[in-house]
Amino acid sequence: MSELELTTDRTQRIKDVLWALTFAGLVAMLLRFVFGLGATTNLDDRVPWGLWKIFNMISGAALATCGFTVGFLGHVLHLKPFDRMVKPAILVAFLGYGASLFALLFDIGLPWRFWHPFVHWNIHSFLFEVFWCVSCYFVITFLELSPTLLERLGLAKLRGVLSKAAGVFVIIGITLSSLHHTSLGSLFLVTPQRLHALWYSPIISLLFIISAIGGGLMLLALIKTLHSWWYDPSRVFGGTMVREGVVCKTCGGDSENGATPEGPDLHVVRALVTAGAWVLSVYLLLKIGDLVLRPEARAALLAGTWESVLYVVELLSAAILPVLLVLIKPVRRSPYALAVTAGLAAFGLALNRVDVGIFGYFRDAGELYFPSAIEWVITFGVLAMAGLAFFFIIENFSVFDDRWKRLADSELKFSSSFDRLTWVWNHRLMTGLERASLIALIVLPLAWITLYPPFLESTPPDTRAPLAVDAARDTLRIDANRDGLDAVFAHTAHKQRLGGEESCVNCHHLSMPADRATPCSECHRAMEAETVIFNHEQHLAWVAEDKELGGWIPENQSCVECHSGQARSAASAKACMECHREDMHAVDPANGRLAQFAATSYHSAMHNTCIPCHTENALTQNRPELDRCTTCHQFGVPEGLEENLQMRELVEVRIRRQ
Amino acid sequence: MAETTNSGPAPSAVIDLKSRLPYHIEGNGSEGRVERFLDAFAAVLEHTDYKPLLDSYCRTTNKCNRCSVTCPVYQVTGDPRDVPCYKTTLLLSIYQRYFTLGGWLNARFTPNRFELTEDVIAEMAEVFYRCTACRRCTQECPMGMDHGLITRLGRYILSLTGIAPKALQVSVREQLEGETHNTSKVPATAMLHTLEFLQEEFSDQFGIDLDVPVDKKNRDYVFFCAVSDYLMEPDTLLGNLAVLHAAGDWDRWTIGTGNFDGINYGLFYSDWHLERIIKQLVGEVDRLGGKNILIGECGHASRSAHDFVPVFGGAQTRPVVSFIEYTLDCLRRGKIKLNPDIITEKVTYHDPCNMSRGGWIVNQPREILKSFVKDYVEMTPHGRNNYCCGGGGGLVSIDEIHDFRMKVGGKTKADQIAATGAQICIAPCANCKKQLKELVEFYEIPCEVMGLHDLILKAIEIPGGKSAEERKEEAELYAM
Amino acid sequence: MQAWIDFAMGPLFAFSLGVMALGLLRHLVLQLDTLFRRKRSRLKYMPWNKMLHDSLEWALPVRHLTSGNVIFSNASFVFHIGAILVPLFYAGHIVLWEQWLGVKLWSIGNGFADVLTVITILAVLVLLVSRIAVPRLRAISRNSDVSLLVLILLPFISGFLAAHPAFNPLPWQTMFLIHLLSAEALLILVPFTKLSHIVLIFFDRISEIHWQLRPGAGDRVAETVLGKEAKV
Amino acid sequence: MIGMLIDVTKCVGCEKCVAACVKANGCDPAAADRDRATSPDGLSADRLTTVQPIGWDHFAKKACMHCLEPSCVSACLVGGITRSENGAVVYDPDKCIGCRYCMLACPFHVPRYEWSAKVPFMKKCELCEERLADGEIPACADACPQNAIEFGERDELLRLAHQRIGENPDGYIDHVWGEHEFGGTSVLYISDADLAELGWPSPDTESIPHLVEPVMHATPIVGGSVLASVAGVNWIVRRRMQQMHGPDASSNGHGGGEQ
Repeated sequence: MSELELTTDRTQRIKDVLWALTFAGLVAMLLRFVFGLGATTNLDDRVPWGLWKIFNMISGAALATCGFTVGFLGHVLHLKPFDRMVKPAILVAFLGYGASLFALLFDIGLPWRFWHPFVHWNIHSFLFEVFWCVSCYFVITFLELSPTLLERLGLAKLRGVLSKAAGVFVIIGITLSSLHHTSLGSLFLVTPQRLHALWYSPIISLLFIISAIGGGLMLLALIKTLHSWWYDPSRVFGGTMVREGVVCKTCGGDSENGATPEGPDLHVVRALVTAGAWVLSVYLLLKIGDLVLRPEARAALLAGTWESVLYVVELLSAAILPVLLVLIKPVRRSPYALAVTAGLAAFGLALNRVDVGIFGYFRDAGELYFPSAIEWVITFGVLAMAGLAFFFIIENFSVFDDRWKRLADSELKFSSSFDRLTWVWNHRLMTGLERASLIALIVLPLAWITLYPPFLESTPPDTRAPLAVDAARDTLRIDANRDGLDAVFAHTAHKQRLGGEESCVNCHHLSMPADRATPCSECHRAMEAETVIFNHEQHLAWVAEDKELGGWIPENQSCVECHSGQARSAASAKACMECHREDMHAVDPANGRLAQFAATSYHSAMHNTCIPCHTENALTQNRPELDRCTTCHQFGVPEGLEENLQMRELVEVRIRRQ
Repeated sequence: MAETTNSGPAPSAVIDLKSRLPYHIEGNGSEGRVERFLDAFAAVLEHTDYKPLLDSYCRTTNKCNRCSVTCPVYQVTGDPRDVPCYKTTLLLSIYQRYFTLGGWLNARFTPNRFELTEDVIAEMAEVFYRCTACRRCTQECPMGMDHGLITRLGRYILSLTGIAPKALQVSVREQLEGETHNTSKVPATAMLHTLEFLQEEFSDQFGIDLDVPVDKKNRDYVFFCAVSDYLMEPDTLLGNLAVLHAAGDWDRWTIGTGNFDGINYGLFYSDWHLERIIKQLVGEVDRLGGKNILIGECGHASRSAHDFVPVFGGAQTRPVVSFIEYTLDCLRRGKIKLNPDIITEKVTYHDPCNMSRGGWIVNQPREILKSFVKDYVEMTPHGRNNYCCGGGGGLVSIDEIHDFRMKVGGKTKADQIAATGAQICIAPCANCKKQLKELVEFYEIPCEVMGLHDLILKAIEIPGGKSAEERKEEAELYAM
Repeated sequence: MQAWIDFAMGPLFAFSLGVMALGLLRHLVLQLDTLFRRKRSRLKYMPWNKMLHDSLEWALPVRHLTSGNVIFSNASFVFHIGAILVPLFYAGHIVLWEQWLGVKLWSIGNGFADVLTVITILAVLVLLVSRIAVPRLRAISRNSDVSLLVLILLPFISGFLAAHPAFNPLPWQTMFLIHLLSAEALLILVPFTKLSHIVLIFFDRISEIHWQLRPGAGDRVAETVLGKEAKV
Repeated sequence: MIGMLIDVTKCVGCEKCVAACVKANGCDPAAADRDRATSPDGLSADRLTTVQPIGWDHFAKKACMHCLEPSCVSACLVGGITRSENGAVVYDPDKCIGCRYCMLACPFHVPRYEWSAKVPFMKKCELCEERLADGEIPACADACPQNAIEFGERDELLRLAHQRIGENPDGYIDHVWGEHEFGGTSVLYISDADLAELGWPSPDTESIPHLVEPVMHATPIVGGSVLASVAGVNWIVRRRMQQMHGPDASSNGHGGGEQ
């Protein structure tokens, strides 16, 4: 199988996954704008910054630093293995920053005003400096990338000018990058009390830029290995990968003892990983220095909380392990080990950013923030789009290699390759529009029904029935929304004051059949939302039983009792009062028909019943405290006093004290 | 004629061709035939535009069996294998199993019901060559599926696998790679002799000496007819010459010696051959600088030229005129005179499928016939819904299936002709004439099959030549 | 049970409607892609009037209904009237289209809808029986043809019984749930089975386009299969 | 320089100030009720001030502290939050892009966001600007029945606070919250219960802009030096390459792709 066929199969499955994520991302993006931030994300007043800002933007930018680091090594210093990686590095930087900025559009509340910082300045703010540097650097990477793109799109003159100015772009790029990576770190300087002591250090800017440089190089090494794995394994994996289908066991190995020869590009990957490891060793020293100099950090580390565990894991994978691994000779020889080291370092760097941005604030926010489904889908949707753009550009422009040239002029002799297991023709089974549209057909509806917020609304927990303080039930404590701030209700006192037995109906206006004292929480089940109390299924049975209907299945006959016409809907149903004349009392006499389907929220049920009477009596019997909220709502009645009946007097004592 | 499925001869009586495949030549032996078939199918899907067609047909086959009602072959045999939809399903299920995602899923997850094997290919080879691709079933299909096209695609893939009728394969090889460049290996000199003989015959009958313009440059018409006409149908050619002479267009046409064969067997079973033959034909016209292509009396020659010269002709595309259209034009302009009281017998007209199915040549011949024939009768059904003579799609040149053509292919047409009771049956197509003559002989129907221009020859009045009356008496004298 | 009904009427219905709509849209896009990308240059050589004539002939298929297997054809014609009108214009469904698609359709009377449903059920039964009983149809029918007919029968019967609880042998909820689930299964299957002829039939009617072969294709195929110097 | 003095001993937690603030700012009272239970300290986009209980019988009103050197002002990248000349920290919705950095920067967790709105803005107490403009005192001070909230000049209020502590030493803790914390705030508290529970830091904590801005002002220097050094290195390397390989190597051609 020629090299071209061998590789096209590998990327097909990955592109399918990326297409699926992109379509799901598109649905999530639509829902984000239709329903706004509150309904679609788990962000709230305690956790203002979440997944998009911290993971996509900050760790995304940190991982995409290879643009300026390799630019410096390859373009300014002209070091041998790096100058070949300048173009791929710039592509990764461009796509990385592009994905980050695009994800930001969904995070900020007013995305159509993204350009405001260009016009309204605040030179004291780090975010202002980050905004300017990141946007300018994104433009610079585009300018650096455009010569590769223009190669195929004509405009040779413009291409000439741009490639001549490449040197200048690299230098400006390096300055802008070093600026914004430092200030990305110092963004978090502004929260001394809130960020966890482990991560809040005065040299956070320095830590950010050094770790970013190291992580960026590692990520580029990983991408180079993956590209070779997808498109041309022999370049990095050498002979180990493919020898007539037999995969040799020794991974790499020295060419002296007859093992398979090294891949020609392995030294590039090795150079990248080693350079990254050097930088990360500096980062490690800085981290240790930071621990030594700051006693509260050391205390927090030794406190053994889950933050310190996170800190150790992050330090291990970002700094300690990669540096140690690179020191071992066989690791530097084997492409697999290098890839694992690079992966580990990149993961460590991303984890560090997430630690600082999200986990560091958990203790201060007092709540655990976990991103909502739509946040995850948009995050990975944006990364998938960047991935698809990555595949498109490297397959159609000469970034890693001029594959597209070889593909175009080599009249690829069509080989009818059949998938051995199922004996199905998989060379061109489905490509392009046909394949992508099939993925869209399955993913779009699935994403819609799993992410559509109204479908996900969890029903609020039912309200709690009032607690009787004593056996005779003459004082009740009502804590419907279970927040501990309960209200005291003198049950018997009210009964006597409002006229004995007949007054019960004022509150128990709609009891269950054959029950005179149904508690309010029986129907007003939700604190804020209306509750549909009409139970259709039950009514089928009750009506059939009540009217002794005959027929095969009596329940089926009872439809006619309530619904007149054929189109059975709420509109064509009989009013409740027509059957429940004796055991129901219309609360608002204005419209005789009781609003029978839905009970108002518990909150408004209570307030509409008690407050009118209270405010009116407050005036007539000039007891001003009647219409005050604190008359019913006491805060945190001490536990001990709960059974003690003098509780009411204590409250009044306090008021009279002034 | 009610088209209920009549009780044709019991299927067993019909010749079971599966055991007799010898008329299919084998390119490179029979082993690995399944792989070669799938490779050929994959190559076709790769380089041509059949994939979208097969995709949509896979989905919309409704299996409502309406097409069997109108298929002349199924009418006779009643054999389920002859239902057009069954034939299409054979190829579609191969496509669905081996070339679609559904097939891939089936192969992995279900004990798949369909597997391509040797005898499936053998059955396809037999079934595809029992059908004349007359496309009568397409009009009956509610989904509008073109079974003729699928049959042709099936034959194309079989031919790539090495299975094609020997007769067709040999004649196409001669036409494309032989030195005579025509299907019957008629060298140019032999063609010129025939023309001399025709000139003598013409002067005997009319007393006018003609000189057939051969290889003349920049003429309006370049004449192509089925090369078998030169051998077997002199009267038709005489009729053509008579019309051309009478119309006074003698210096507006020519015959090319480089390639004078309009036959295109590629239309029946191979896109590749179809394209190369069309290119050869158009090349000849370009060589002679002709402005139009004039096709003689041949069904598939006129259709393949009319439909496919624009497709494959490229820059050399020329407008295609059928001789019948030309004759009607001359008649309407009064350039030729036809004596209405020469023909006394009852005449009927058979529509060759390739000309009439597309609605191209349906009313023209009828208008000509009605102008000089007193007793004209129509077959039912006729015109665009006509029945196939049974010899179409190249079957007529395969002699091994003569019995099949007689007992099955042509039986419905034979009943039709017998039903009209006509003495003369006009069939302006070389293949139809050969098939109908065999049919008439096989069923002893008292009817004479001839071309349209044979009749015109009898009735044409050429000023300065003998009148139609005199020629008629001479002919009767000569016949006694 | 009520929770199941709410789920079936909510997310599941949105999903199946989405799959059907997107599936048919995909077929449309792929066919148009073939017409206007691969075959754009050949469009002017198409015999449009002949194709239009054949298609219109099928709009009022008098000739086709009086010839061939008459019962099957007529049953199929009658079935299509009911199968298209009832689901779209029945009073109960109008609410659905309003809620999901925001479009207000005119609704047919309930009595008329009942009659139409019964006729459709009978027509489907005729189709089912003839597919099994008539040898000619039996030989050619695939399993999917028969099972699809059964699947189409389900929503019609369950819908009718749900609307008339008096005749309903099962409790109302169960019957309504059957109606919902079978209809949604049908919707999901539309793009993957022969039901996609809703969209594809228009493109099959113009399959003459596929006679416009691709110049030069023959040589490339021959070269691929038979090798560089392929001989006839 | 205006300010507000809140006397915790006087506050009875009747939340009339909250009702007045909701009315003055045109927020939705039902939403305010709902947020009272859901939001941890009672503040939300519809409830710009709240009453927090300390222990079971002490209450303290909480809203924006209007710091003298506000960290939200130095944090907002578009300058959407500014400190007006009379000392109130004011928010300009036309500039805001919704990045919510101010919510992170405020040490008192005060700024709130309209999460459920399609066009969301940041919401916080702005000392009733319109009321101040036409000469009235802020709504909450006006509505307090126990006049636990006094509004006036900050230094004059400071003097009053110290005087009250002096008059009744055992009734108050001898400390005015807000005098020095985070560089001083306009809203001052005197109380007989320790306010550390509500998140007040020790008095000597520095103001955040004071802590952070020097690092920010170092940016131009860092940028300039990096630019200069890299340009220098580039020039040196190019000159060295020129000597070694002759003129052609001078063009810093691209690294070029693989082949």
